[in-house]
Amino acid sequence: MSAAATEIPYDMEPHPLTRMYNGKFGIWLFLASEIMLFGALFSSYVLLRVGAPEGTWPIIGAPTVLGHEILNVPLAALNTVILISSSVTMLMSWYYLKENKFSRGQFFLLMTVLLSCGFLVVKYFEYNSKLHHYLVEFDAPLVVDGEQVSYSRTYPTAEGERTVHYLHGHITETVKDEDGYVEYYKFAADARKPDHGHAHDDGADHGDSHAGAHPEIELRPSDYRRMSNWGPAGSTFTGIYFTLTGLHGLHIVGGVVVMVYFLLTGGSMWKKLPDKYANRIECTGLYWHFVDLVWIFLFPVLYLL
Amino acid sequence: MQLLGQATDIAPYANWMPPMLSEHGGQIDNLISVLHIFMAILFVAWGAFLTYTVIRFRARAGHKADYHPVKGKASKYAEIGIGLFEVFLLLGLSMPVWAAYKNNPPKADDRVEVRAIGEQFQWNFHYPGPDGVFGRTNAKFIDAASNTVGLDPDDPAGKDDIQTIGEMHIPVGKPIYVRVSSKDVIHSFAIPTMRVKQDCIPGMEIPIWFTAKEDATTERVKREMIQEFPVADVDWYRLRHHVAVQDYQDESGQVILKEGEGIGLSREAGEKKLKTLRDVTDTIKMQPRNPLEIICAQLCGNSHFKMKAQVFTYDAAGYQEWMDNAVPKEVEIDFGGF
Amino acid sequence: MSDHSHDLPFWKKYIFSVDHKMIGIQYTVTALVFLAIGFGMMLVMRYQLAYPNQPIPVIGQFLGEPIVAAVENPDTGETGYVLTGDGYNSFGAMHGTIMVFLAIVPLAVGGFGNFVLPLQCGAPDMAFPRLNMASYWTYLPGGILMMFGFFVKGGAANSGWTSYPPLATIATTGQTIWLLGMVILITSSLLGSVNFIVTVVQLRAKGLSFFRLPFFAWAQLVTAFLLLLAFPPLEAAGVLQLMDRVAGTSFFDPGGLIVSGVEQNTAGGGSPLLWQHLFWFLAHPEVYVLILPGLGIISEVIANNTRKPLWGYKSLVYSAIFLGFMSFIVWAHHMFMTGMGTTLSTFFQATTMIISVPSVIILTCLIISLWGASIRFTVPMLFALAFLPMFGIGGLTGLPLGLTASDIHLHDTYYVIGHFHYVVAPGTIFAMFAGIYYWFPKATGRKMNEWLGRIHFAGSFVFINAVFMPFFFMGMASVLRRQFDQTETLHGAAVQGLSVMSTWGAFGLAAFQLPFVFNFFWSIFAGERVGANPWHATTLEWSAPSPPPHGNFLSEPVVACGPYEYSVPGEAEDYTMQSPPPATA
Amino acid sequence: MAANAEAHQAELKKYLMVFGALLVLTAVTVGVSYIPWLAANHVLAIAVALLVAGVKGSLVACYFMHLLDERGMIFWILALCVLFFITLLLLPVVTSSEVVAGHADKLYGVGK
Ligand code: HEA
Ligand code: HEA
Ligand code: CUA
Ligand SMILES: [Cu+2]
Repeated sequence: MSAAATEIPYDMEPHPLTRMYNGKFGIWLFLASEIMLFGALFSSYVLLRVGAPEGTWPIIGAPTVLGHEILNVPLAALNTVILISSSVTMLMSWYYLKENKFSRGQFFLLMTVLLSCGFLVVKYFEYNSKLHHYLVEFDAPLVVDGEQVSYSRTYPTAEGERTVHYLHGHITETVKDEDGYVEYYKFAADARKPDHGHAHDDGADHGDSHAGAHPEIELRPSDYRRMSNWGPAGSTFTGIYFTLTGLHGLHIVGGVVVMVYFLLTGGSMWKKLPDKYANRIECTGLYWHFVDLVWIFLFPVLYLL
Repeated sequence: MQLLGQATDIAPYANWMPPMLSEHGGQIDNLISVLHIFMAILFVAWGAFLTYTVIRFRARAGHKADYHPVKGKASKYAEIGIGLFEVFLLLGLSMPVWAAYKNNPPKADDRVEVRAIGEQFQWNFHYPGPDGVFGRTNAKFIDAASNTVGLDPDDPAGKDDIQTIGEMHIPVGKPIYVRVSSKDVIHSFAIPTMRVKQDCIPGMEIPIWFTAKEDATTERVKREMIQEFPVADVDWYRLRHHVAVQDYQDESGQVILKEGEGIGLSREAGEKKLKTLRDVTDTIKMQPRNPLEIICAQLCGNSHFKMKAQVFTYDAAGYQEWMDNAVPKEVEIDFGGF
Repeated sequence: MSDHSHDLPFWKKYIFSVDHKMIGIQYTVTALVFLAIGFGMMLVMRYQLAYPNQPIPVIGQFLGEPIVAAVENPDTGETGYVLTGDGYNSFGAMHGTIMVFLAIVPLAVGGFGNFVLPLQCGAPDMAFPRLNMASYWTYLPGGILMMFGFFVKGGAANSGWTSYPPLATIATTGQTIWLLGMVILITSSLLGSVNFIVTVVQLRAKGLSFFRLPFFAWAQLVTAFLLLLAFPPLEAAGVLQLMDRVAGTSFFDPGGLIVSGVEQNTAGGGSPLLWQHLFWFLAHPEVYVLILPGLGIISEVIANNTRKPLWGYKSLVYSAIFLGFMSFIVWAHHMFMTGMGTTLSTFFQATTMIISVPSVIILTCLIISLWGASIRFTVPMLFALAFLPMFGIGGLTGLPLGLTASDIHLHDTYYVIGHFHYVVAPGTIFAMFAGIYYWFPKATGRKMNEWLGRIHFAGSFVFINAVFMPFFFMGMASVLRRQFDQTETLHGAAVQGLSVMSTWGAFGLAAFQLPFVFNFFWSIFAGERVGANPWHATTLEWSAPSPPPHGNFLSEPVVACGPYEYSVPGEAEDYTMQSPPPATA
Repeated sequence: MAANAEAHQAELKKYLMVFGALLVLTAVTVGVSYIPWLAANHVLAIAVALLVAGVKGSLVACYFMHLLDERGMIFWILALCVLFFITLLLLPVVTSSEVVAGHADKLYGVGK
């Protein structure tokens, strides 16, 4: 029985037609499908944005109350840098493995893992602050002690103009009645002015520093039309933001799991089949660069536009 | 282009299709007929060829397969022929019919406007009333019994607006402009006899239009659709949407089925009635309760199959009469403050 | 690596196997079980359709809430169980989903693709055997999860296999299970398709150039590309709908919906049509995923049983590629009635007509292949011959649906149901049967019983037409699909008789599957033993022993000729194998 | 092997240069979004942001993922993929263009 018949060809050396070994060709095909996955989501993003009712989507320069100005641009920029760096360390890892320097390769792999964990930590803080930030919509202006605390915006709609009244802030305390229903919220409103100009000059997400600019307001469920945090359900924008970044985050987590696996088991494989190990790192790297690439588009699309 | 003449008229189920009562529907039926003739020819030709080859080239002693492919351009010509015919179908029939129908909404001053609003599981209709202006609507005024479209009581334009549930009243011979929408999920507004179908997408109001044929008043259509059913072997469900056009009585003179009465909408009642009828007569003459049904063509929940409504078509005078009776009387609306 | 398949413990050999043949068989058997389940659901539904609101005999009592409701017969006092509207919708949605995603695709791609493809390429296994195993082991839990929907409150998904929101968004928990199941199944398909493409492209034996590949391999290659590139958008859509249901977003919800009089408190701003676009962007290519492997099988069987080369092999290949490509730009023909304007509808009906051309070419090539042949009427060939006109009917009736004007009348009626069942049931299912009868000897070393097979064929052929032919007439009479009880409308009641006929056809069809099921299991143990190449076929899989050992081939195959060299003049035998097996085998 | 080592050194240098370019471009994207007049011009802002992202993405694909060196089949597969990707991006156009075709408008005013 010839051994050649049972061994899978082009497992290590490239096929003349594609100039890739099986694994690399496979990972590229997988990335093609990922392009379609994120493509569909980007497309949905565009569609939702184009079709968004007037005033429910951020428009640069306009004094909007929802949208990108609620996202933290400096943090995201930091994350961009982190992710790009991790792409480079990933590349280095492969580079040194090819140079036959195993421990250096593993070192850079470890760096990649650490950077990606850094990315996830930053993301955690970002998500967390969104979930504690609230937007309240009223049918009429909210007046407390003779001073109007809500601010309004008027949008043209198909049926004429429509004015919406808003308030941003944090719930500091939830008071419930005996039956467990919410009686009222203590609400610390942000000192956001309706015409505060460009989106980023107040450092976006530092809501806490503004808290207390107004006295705490008591909000009863009957007072407002809709109250929602900036979580996915808050608006279509936060919804797509969480979906896109969440899915991207899952990709990061998946990548980290694989890299940790290689960190732990790489040694034994390296001893047996060093080339194969380098190939695996190359494939992981291709995936990782793709994840980086997706973020490169996500960042401006979600945070800056 | 009228290739084959009208495929169907009021005659029920010619070509299997329901009666065709709208101006534009003839062209649709026409296209369907042409297509099916084309398909039948193709299928029969191919089928005959297939059968012939299979018999002629069956394996048998002394017969061997020929390694060489058949030469000849017949298949190429056939394929090109099919292609050309498809081009003809597309450019010659389908596109013009669609474009003629969809690109020419009736002029605003010469149409009857209705809003049709789907809801699980009923059709709500909203007419602008004599003033021709739809009143403002808002979800917060919706009331399941008296105000299903959510008319704003403060809007004077809505004062004379007519609302109906499950009934659409239209004049014949005049373009009807229906603005379809939905309150909850996707429905589909379909009137088979008018060859009209349009999905109702929540969040959008989509217009469609059609004109009922001059002679397609409900009364006439019903009359044309009178059918004689053999009671011995007709099933209950064939009759459930029909009413008798004359009295049927047994020997003692007791009326078993009155004119205008149906055999019952439930299986039990229907089958019982049929049994008694069998003793009295061999056939019964019936006409549809209402031939012009609006049905919901998009899955919308567990009662999707029952989500239907009736269209009533009138001549001009009849329509006016309906309208006069339907306009809400002033006293009925409390404008509190006016 | 040496051949150590005999030392493998049971669970490694039969359960967590990495051998493509074992995985192929696992897929086949699992998919057949799902096929039977999907058919069983439809039998219950068909009973309700023929006899509305009558208690379901025998199995009604086992279905349970909310699928059935207990009713008492006033005359006899007996309790009967009738299908409920929700139960009907659950069964309908799950029938569609199971048939498409759990039965036919796994059978056609997972089963036949896995078993046959590496053999036909002369490869020892798939390119990534462990990924292959992972693909099966995501498919099975995905399928089980999907079925688990029946046990949650409110029953399984009941918004149609298309799951249009907002109906799907406001549906019961079963819909969430459906979405999770879909995401898992899609992942499984993606793993599979990557594997298939790499295998065909990189693992072909020496001398096996692309144009020496059997058409089946081509069909699988195109299919794999469709899966690879069309499935992700549905995955994206599934994620978005999951978010809508679980996280309260409103991607498919325009806002201001009033469900049962209660205003929904969502942010709004979404688009219900977005889902439809994403869904059909997948689902149109998906229908070619259903048919292409079938066409591949049919071509193999026809070439083998006509004893002559396929006519127009290259046109077949080019047509399949073109079909695959075009299938990405016709999706909106499922949405003509959503309010589309003239420009768009013109575009999509034109592409729809264009896409029918390659299908016509494929069918023409296959029919002309019969000319000058010496046709053996084996069981696989009977199914293959029946496939041709049946697919013809299904395909031709696609044309009135593809033209917008006629679609106004036919959309969402039983005409559509008739159209696609003719392509998938007497089409694809017949192709699957042909494939099972054809490759059974390769998998087991034994042949299935010929006479039982003929009975199975004859009964299925007659009854499957009895099931589906009435649908065209019902559709013309405007009987809508997804109707719990068609007699509720005037036009439906008028043609209820056809529905009864269809139901009895379905029961007849079910009865005639019994010889097949018996034959299948009986032949595994007691079928006639046959050699490596019982059909005197030419392609590479017949050069391996039956069943092929671990690693497939006894010596590395080297290919010297095209795939269908039958009746070559001057040869001793009427078939010339691509790579004759070693003389000692 | 000296030449080889040199080539490798050059490769490393190339990666680091691309890294630098990516950092600079990130700074550009963020910086540009703070320019008021540009920010006020919505279309231009989108164009600039996508252009920069496109350049960055190409850098990653071409150099990190070595797409420039891949002239094999995968190149064509990706081309196909990009074609379908573009089709996908046309979805919004397809959805919004005609369905509403000028005559249709919203059922209820936004936010009731
Ligand atoms: C395997 C599956 C499959 C295949 C191959 C096809 C093939 C085609 N389909 Fe079908 N289709 C479906 C599965 C399939 N479809 C499904 C599942 C649905 C419904 C989904 C849902 O709503 O739930 C659907 C719905 C559907 C619609 C939407 C209808 C509606 O909802 O209103 C349309 C409209 O254009 C359409 C068109 C076509 C066309 C033009 C083809 C063409 O490709 C067909 C081309 C083939 C031919 C033209 C045949 C050539 C014939 C001959 C040459 C004669 C041969 C004769 C003998 C041998 C005797 N299909
Ligand atoms: C591939 C897809 C596929 C297949 C094969 C089938 C097969 C069948 N379908 Fe299906 N059907 C759909 C896909 C499919 N269907 C879809 C997508 C819908 C739309 C759902 C929706 O509206 O959302 C639908 C809807 C649908 C309806 C309309 C319901 C409605 O609108 O309310 C009907 C009605 O009769 C029907 C009937 C049948 C029948 C009788 C079969 C028969 O042909 C089945 C025949 C089956 C066999 C012949 C199997 C035999 C094999 C075995 C028994 C296996 C043996 C087992 C072992 C050896 C282990 N189907
Ligand atoms: Cu409404 Cu179906
Ligand atoms: Cu389609």
